[in-house]
Amino acid sequence: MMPYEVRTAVYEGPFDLLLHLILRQEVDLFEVSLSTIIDEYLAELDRMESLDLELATEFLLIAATLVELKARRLLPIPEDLELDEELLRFEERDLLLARLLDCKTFKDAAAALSSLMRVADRSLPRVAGPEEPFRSLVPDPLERLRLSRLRDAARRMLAPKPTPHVEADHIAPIRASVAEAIDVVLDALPEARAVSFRELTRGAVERLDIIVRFLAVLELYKQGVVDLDQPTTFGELSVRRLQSGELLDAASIADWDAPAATPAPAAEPGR
Amino acid sequence: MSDAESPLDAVFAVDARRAIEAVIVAATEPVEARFLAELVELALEDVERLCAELAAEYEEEGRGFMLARVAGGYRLQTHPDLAPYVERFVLEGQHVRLSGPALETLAIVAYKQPVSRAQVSAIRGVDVESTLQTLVARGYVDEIGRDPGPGTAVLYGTTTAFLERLGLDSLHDLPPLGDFVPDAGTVAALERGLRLSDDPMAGEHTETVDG
Amino acid sequence: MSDAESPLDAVFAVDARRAIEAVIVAATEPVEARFLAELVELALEDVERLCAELAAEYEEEGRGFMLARVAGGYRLQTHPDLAPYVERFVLEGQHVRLSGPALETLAIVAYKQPVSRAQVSAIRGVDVESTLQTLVARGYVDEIGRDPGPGTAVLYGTTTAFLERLGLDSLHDLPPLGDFVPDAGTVAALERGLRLSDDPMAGEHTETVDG
Repeated sequence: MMPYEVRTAVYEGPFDLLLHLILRQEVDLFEVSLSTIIDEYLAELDRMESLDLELATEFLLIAATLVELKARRLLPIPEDLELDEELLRFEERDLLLARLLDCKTFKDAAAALSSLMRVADRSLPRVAGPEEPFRSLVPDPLERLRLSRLRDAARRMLAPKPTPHVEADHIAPIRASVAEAIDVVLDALPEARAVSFRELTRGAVERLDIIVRFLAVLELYKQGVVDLDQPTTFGELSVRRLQSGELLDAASIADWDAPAATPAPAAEPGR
Repeated sequence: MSDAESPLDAVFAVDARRAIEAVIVAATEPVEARFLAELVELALEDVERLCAELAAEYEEEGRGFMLARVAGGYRLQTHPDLAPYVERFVLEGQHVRLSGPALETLAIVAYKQPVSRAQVSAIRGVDVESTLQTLVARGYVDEIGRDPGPGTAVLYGTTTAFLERLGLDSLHDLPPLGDFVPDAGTVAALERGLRLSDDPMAGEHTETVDG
Repeated sequence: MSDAESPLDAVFAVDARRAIEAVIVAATEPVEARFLAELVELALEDVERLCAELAAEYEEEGRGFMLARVAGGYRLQTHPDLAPYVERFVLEGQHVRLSGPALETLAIVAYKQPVSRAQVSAIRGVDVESTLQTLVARGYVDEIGRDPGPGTAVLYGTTTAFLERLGLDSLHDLPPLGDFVPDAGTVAALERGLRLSDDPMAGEHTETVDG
């Protein structure tokens, strides 16, 4: 399998190495456009004659990790976190860390196995077997083969295979809707006064709600309903209402909540 | 000139001897002197001399093997003195079970014949060329025809020897696979789903099986 | 008594050495020392000593082959120096390179066996079903049991063919997994990457992970 390569302004090379470099902070995640990478990848998928499931799942895993990392860095760190919440953050962080460490450990172990194989490849074992007349003495394996073993092998081979699918357990299901968040944000925004994003998310319990509310604010900004101001990186983000918001582009909002358009690979797995 | 060449020749000869030994250990059939000469880039008579030297060495050192000249080639074989040991080893020491891959490939050929190598590979998920060749060499499987479609792939089936050794009168006596076995169409769809990216003809073969 | 036995012992040893050589030439897979001992009627340690002597002799004499200890047995194989000469004898498909994901899955099975598919998937972060099937089809991995717990998941492990492919005598010869566990520096870098380091507790956590 060819590793999937990406091209961005700050990085060009195998995709999994990108994750590695970001973790080693040799490439700044802020400088990497995830949407560009994903768009290119989807285009690449369209060009591929058949869906390479391994490639697709590898990509999804790394892309999800990148999104998670970027989201973490973009989120302001609240000062008044509850202790439980803070512990939860550490727990999540440790889980992700453990996953990355496992990944790296076995990647390196795999490389070691591969080099052992390369060394072993330099020697060929003798497989000629005995010469005549001994050759004819070698017992015929078929004579001891039970028919049930042959049948079981055929059953195993010819039974319908379960439909291959991409595991997406590591990607959190979307439980919040941007459309709803837009309503919440608009309700919370007074006509004239600027409000901080922190204030807008005061009622939000889960991080996902905060993210979705952030997306809602971005959408409102895109549609010219609000103006944004952030004097410093990670500084307070203030949101100011410019207009009523009654003329919202519904289709643009619906895009957020629609199930992600799945690329149609050429090879539909058999059913 | 010849003085300067001698040590070099000696170095070449050592390397050539070792290469000849390696090739003869790796080979499954007698290796022709001509082939060895080409490989080590020496004249035929030099190779024959080296082989004679090796054979003499093995004999002098009392090795348990010998370098024999058979069927127009050289091969490593057991020393006749040791026939009782070799015989016992062959009868008792070798595993007589078919390897997993060999059994699976044989099972597919038995139940799906006539079947092409590409189709068997698709079902097994790996290229079965060498496994098929082993089964052919053992006389369990043979070419039984050609796919009439484009590409005219070789089609394989089991042999009479296969039936005899399993104690079967005909293929109808193979134990039935049971209800769950998918019909030809499903199998074909499955094979297509299993990506035969290295075999552009795979699609066509599959369709031939349908018909 | 012992004086009378010595020459006889020597004769036996010479014969045993030759018998071992013959058997190893006739074998198609590594021959267990235990079986050799039975065949030549010597103690296991004597056979192991004789094999070690043979291996040393071949090396000293600069033979093109070597006696290697692989997958719990002895086998004759070509000397790695001569790879360029024997390469053309490699059977097609024998040295197929494994893909990155397949290698990683194989590494997890090798180090964590017996291990279920779900456990391997959890480590890889993606479902490994098709990769595992490829490794099973290649004969490197096999079902080696069932989880006794609820669900009785199939447990996978590596095979003799895996050891042979890597040229290892046993799983103990795998480089220790500890060699690959990222060092404290990498762990710290990863943690910085996760950017919680401005938390006052981050330092303590680093230690927890190290410990």
